[in-house]
Amino acid sequence: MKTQQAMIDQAKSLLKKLLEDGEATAVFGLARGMGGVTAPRIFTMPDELDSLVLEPKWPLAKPAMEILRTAPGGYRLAVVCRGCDERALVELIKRNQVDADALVMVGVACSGEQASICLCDRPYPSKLDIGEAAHGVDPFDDPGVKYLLEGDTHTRMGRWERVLKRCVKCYGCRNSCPICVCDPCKLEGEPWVRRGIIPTEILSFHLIRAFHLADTCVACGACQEACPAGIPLVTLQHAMRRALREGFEYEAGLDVNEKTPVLFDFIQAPEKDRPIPDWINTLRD
Amino acid sequence: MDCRFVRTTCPFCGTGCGMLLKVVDGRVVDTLPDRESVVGRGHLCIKGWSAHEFVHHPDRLTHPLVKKGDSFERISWEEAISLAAEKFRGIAEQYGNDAIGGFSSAKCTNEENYLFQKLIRAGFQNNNVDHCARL
Amino acid sequence: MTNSITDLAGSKCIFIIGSNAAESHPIIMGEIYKAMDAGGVVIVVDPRRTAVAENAHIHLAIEPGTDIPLLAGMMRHIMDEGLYNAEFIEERVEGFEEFRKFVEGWTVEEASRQCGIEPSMIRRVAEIYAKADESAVVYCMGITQHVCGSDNVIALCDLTMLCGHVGTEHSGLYPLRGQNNVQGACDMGALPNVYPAYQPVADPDIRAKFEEAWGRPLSDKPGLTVVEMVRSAGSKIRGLFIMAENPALSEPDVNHVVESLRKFDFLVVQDIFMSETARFADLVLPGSSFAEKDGTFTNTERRFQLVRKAVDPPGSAKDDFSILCLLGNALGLNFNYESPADVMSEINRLAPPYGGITYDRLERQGLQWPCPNEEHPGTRFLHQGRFTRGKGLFVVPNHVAPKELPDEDYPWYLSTGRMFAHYHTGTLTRRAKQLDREVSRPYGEINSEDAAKLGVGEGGAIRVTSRRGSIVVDAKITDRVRKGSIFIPFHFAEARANILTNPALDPRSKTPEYKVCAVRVEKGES
Amino acid sequence: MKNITVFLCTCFDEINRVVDYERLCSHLSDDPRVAAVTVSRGLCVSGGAGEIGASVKSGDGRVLIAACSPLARGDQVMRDLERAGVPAFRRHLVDLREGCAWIHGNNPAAATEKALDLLNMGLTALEYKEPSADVTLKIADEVLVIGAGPAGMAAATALARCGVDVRVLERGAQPGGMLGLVSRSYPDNTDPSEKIAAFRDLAASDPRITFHSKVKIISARGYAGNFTVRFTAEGEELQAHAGAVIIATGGRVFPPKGYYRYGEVREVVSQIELEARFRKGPVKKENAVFIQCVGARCEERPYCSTICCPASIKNAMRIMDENENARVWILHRDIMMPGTTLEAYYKKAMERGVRFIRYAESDPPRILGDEAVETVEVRDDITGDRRTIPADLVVLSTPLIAGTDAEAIGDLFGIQRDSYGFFREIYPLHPVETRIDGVYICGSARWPVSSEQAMVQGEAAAMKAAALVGRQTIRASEFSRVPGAKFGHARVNEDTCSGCGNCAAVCSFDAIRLQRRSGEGEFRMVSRVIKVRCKACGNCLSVCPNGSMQMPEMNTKALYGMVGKAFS
Amino acid sequence: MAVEVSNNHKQQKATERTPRILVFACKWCGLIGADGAGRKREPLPPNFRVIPVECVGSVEPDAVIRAFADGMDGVIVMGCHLGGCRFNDANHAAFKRLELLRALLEGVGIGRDRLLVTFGTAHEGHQFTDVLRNFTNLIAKKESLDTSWTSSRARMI
Repeated sequence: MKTQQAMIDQAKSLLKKLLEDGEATAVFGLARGMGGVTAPRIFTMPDELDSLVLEPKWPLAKPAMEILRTAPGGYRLAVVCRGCDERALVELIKRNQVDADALVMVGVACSGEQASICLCDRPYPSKLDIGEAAHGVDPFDDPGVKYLLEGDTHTRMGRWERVLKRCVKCYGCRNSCPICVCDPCKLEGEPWVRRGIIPTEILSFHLIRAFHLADTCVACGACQEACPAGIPLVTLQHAMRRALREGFEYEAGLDVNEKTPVLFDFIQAPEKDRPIPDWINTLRD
Repeated sequence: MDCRFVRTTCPFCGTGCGMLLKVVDGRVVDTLPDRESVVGRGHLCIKGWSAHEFVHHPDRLTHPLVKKGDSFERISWEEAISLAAEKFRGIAEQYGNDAIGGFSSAKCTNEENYLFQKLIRAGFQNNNVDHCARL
Repeated sequence: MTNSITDLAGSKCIFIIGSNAAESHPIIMGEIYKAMDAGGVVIVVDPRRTAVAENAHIHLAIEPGTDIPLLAGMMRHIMDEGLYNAEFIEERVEGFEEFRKFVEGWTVEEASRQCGIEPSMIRRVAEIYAKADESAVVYCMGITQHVCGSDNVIALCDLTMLCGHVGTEHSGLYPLRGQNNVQGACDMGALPNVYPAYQPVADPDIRAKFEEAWGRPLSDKPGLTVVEMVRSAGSKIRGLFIMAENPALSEPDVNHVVESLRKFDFLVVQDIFMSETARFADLVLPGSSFAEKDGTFTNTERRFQLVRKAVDPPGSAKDDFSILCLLGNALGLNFNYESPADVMSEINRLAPPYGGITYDRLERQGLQWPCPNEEHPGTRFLHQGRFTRGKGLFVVPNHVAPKELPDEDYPWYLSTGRMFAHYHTGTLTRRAKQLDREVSRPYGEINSEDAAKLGVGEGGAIRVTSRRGSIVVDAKITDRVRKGSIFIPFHFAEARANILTNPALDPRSKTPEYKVCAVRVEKGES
Repeated sequence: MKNITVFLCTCFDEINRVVDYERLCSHLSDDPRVAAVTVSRGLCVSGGAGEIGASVKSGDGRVLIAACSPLARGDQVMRDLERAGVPAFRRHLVDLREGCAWIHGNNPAAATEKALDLLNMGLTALEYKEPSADVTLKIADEVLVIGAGPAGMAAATALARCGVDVRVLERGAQPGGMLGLVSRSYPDNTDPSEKIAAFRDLAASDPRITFHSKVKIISARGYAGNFTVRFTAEGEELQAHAGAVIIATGGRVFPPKGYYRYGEVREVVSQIELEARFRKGPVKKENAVFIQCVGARCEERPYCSTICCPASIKNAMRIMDENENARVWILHRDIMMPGTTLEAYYKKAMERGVRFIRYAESDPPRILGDEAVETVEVRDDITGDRRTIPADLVVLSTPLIAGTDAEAIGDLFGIQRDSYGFFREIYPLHPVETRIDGVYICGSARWPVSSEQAMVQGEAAAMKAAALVGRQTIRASEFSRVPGAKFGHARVNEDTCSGCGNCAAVCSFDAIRLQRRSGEGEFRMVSRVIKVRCKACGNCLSVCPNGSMQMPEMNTKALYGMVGKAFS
Repeated sequence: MAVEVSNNHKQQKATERTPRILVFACKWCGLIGADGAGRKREPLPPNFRVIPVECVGSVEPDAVIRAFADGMDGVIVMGCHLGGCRFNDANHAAFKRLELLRALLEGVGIGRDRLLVTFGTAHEGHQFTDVLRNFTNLIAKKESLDTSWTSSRARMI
């Protein structure tokens, strides 16, 4: 594995080149500031890049989108992207929230250990510029995920209730999710979710939020990391991502032109291999 | 476009979560949790996420105001400061030093609280300084 | 707080009394959840079934204002079963014998009669707290905002010392301070009886040190508190300078407060918005918000943390530091500080516990006082090995029933407090779009059966009247409030909960009794 | 506020036998939304709808009808109310008979409970219903016909004959399409070029028809009654403004590359090449072998184009005409000669001595010979024996497939294509209509058909287009996929729309466009609904993440209100 | 009074009321089934309510979630056969969406079979009663959903 420092130097040189020959107006990445504390930063001059770092994990997709949204015309932002950042930005490009040619993605691979923390099955971007791709982790091997997604429905419901009941309604999950761009958002009021009570209505708040990301969630874990109550929100998404993979052979964020099955290629005639459940035999399967 | 992130501490409850204020062209436009803060560790509550919204609110006071009848009029800083000093000194002379009091604030910084109690204690030789810790 | 926030995650038993942490301190609630995941037992004592109670293992819904009877009952059981930490008491605490007599004066059954919790549950909770190897006590305004508020805290200290749950990493007492720098304001001496670092005003050599440092003679007589100053407007106090406070909304019996504010000869208010209090001012000075100033806040775990200036204040407003410097110089004091860091260096000199707190050391993670010198790493938890006064002291708490209990004219309990979406008087949070969208109208939580009796539907108007005034709020029908009691948050200026509250004060701390007063609730005209 | 009047129909004491109407009336009278409650024995009979309408028309009065199922007399009462002037959003039907009384006869208490809930749901829906703004459109009076094959020509002539202006856009230089490739058409054996010539003269003479050749379409925008198509004809850029568009772009013969050594051995030709030879002159052959279903009725193209068998038989007899002792075989998997005339034609061919051999798909004939074809070896599927036939000409019959530019035309006009590339009709019972109103499809562009069938479909499409273009104006709500007026059309709340495009993607009628927001540097988009095309199926509002997309007649408040009140 | 909040899921037996079922029926197919059942006066348990919708496409997944939040035990969505929908392919879009929602319901423990998405044209009206009875029995066997999660009507937290 390349050492951390080697990766940082490689990133610095690559990004400096982008700035110098005008490929990008600014670079958005992580910087080590005063007192050795890292925070996201926008680098406009090549020498500012000396403070660039790649660790720890800091989801940059959403702030990058918001910067691009308020940027003047012709502004091109180079973003240091981990696998999940790139996939999130791909989904945002698909949803016309980010202008594809105002964005230059510089891919950075995650370490194997980071992959096991995030339970990420693809800890590297498709366009990998820095570092080598570590092999991913299947989220369904994790005991925590198994605990919440297996077993008979009744005990599983009890477990989810006990976990989701801890919600303090800080909206951190929605605020940090790169895909959530709506203002106002359905979670904020009637008739979707009852306002002003803690803990939130689990069945409406959490399920509506989870379902809105059904076919767009890239499992970057930003929601789970932003949740003060430590609720395993990504596990909810794993259930649906598995359904998408098995039912519709689709995974979010891999390719800008790949269409999500929920919105495209509807058919009139019954599909060859999957008979359409008519009224009765639906109950048998 | 000038855009930067400033690390600061949340102005609301006593937990003191670390947060980042996103400043674009001289305006605070967004709040993000500071993942490196030892308190909060990348988490914020509902109020924390909206900490930036009141900063540029149109209702913000922008000029010193003096009461004329039952409405306010703008005055300059020099007039305001001298008016305050002269009025307080007048009261102190007329009714004695103990007639002046001050409410400091749990919203202000330690340095401001220190100066405030020093102002009352050194300025008027009394200890009538308190803040709303009692509620 | 005796310990740090993250220590909570390791506690084996967390005894939460009078604190709705899930709504007032959500991030600290996160640590409590971690403790639960690690096998800790969480016990909640709160008349209301708050979100904390909903997630806790055991919820004791006691009668309002009966905390000391419950604690006395627990301590009696702990003594009877010999679960107290005799060795800790022997070595580190005084006054045990006299305290034992007080505890023997109580029985579990008597305690149960007064606080409404079955004796078996009192015994069970006492055992869990005592037997756990490291137990923490978390409390907030639910304990302190009573006429016997300070006695409640004393009872908690006695319980903690009795079981020796203090001075170790995951035990201790956790008062959750409500505001971002209320700890700092107290530390910096913004109190009538103490200089910075709680150095008493009455102590002559302390006073001499400050007189020498500030170059002005200082009074040795403790000053008046907020409530006393407001009450003596126009008599003892003629001139008042209010910085970033809104007593017109946050003080109890607010109608009287409003009249008093008119009686000052000269009132100066320094704030960032034209608050309800500022309207009565003779001079309003535009201050600056947290985003427009440099300085430090001290959070509830005694940690100094930096606040950095992000933008300039609007219009010609100045940051509060500069205003105070101008005023100081105008009064002939020498307030020529270049920056808040200067002030901090003066604080380092005059307040020993904060001696080592300098800006560059705060950069990374802040520092927890006491931190006497620049090499000191800060203190994570207090009272390790010995108490500040040497040996601890058992003090007998005397229980005083709430001043105003429900009667025929005012049959309901009223409790005021915080809710998750707004902060204190609402001057800041009600101007935030997201928070106003969450809750924008004043409301009162009443039990579903009471609502049915009143014939009020969800969101219907109800008129709440006390001896001091009357307001109309929306009814929020919920089973988490007990029958015959109503909870009203105090964030809404248009229906000030503090019009109703009883200005009875705790004799020592002068904290008003916000948590209990008697009101009448009728169906209001919408 | 109190503006709903409720009419409870007892259906001649059929419903209130089970449901306790007194309880319903008392419950309704103290409901804050209800102004008046009347019970009637038969709303559908006594012309009650008329007076109901009169009593409610003023102000924002709304009517809740509690009677029988819409399929019974419910809809009839609703239509009477419509005629009496009560618009759709101020009336609502609750089914108490089939939906409650008749299926819970054995449990009256529960039936009454359910009736109360159903009424409550109806009141909630009625309370929140809003009208979707109907719009009246002017219809341009010209019809655009794309493609001048048999279908296109038939459509153009039919339209011209009933006085409608037609503009025909033909990709090639001449009209005729695939018909032009054929030497003679079956079964009448006439020369199709006369038909083409006739059309050319008509186009030249009749002022209503304007014909453009060598056309390449650049763009197409607009909706029913208001299409704007920009195209180049003979290199010159033009713009047409049409009320309806008929797509008759036809199909294409499947080139038999890779089948039966075509292109590798001489004298193995496709049907089209044979037709070309006939046009040039007589074809003298001794032994001609026709092989049917080449590349047809297989995995990729599991369909029969119905024109290859008749064409092969026609050409077979033509070869025998030009050389009496010529022998002709037709190797087939099945002979498809539908209809009486073709059946007779088939018999005539047999009488003339055309030999038919059936081969199995799994064991197709093999072409032998290195330079040119010499013999064809085939296993007769019926007798089972293997035979070698001398052959100096092999003709391969291949199916019709979608036209080369079908995809482009489809995207231009927003019409869908099935998995074989042919344009898809909206609904089996509306064969020539597409999901876009005002755009019609006919001929082989829709499905492989013979030229005669293509003409029939051309005229059908022409009549549909004429019906639309014949009107001066039309209301958007008349473009309905259901009997009676449309349920409504979607409405976007533009300031909360985040421009994510979910609705535009999912809309089955291509009725939603994404437009860039105005304002400098603004990258985001906002969605716009084309009222004409929207059919109120509701897919868009189900995928809209923050509820900006609403169906006024069943908006969020109404739907969620009904869900909330279901078991109150 | 003290309440022991046991943290494993409260074992609440299915209360005596039969499970509450909400039926979203599309006017052009689903409703015809319901109407057919009515015409034949088939006795049916009264524990279901029918909401007629223009097309299955307008059944918002969030409305189904809201239904469960408001205390429903089961939801049936009845649309037209794929290929037979008057609104082109709107029913297939709904089918895919609700299939994904079933995956979420399965994940969170409510169970995939509490949401039944069926397709049947008008002439299959006689099956409406069978579907309803089978579905009710299936749901009745399961534990009641009346947990502390559900909102105002079931139990206010």
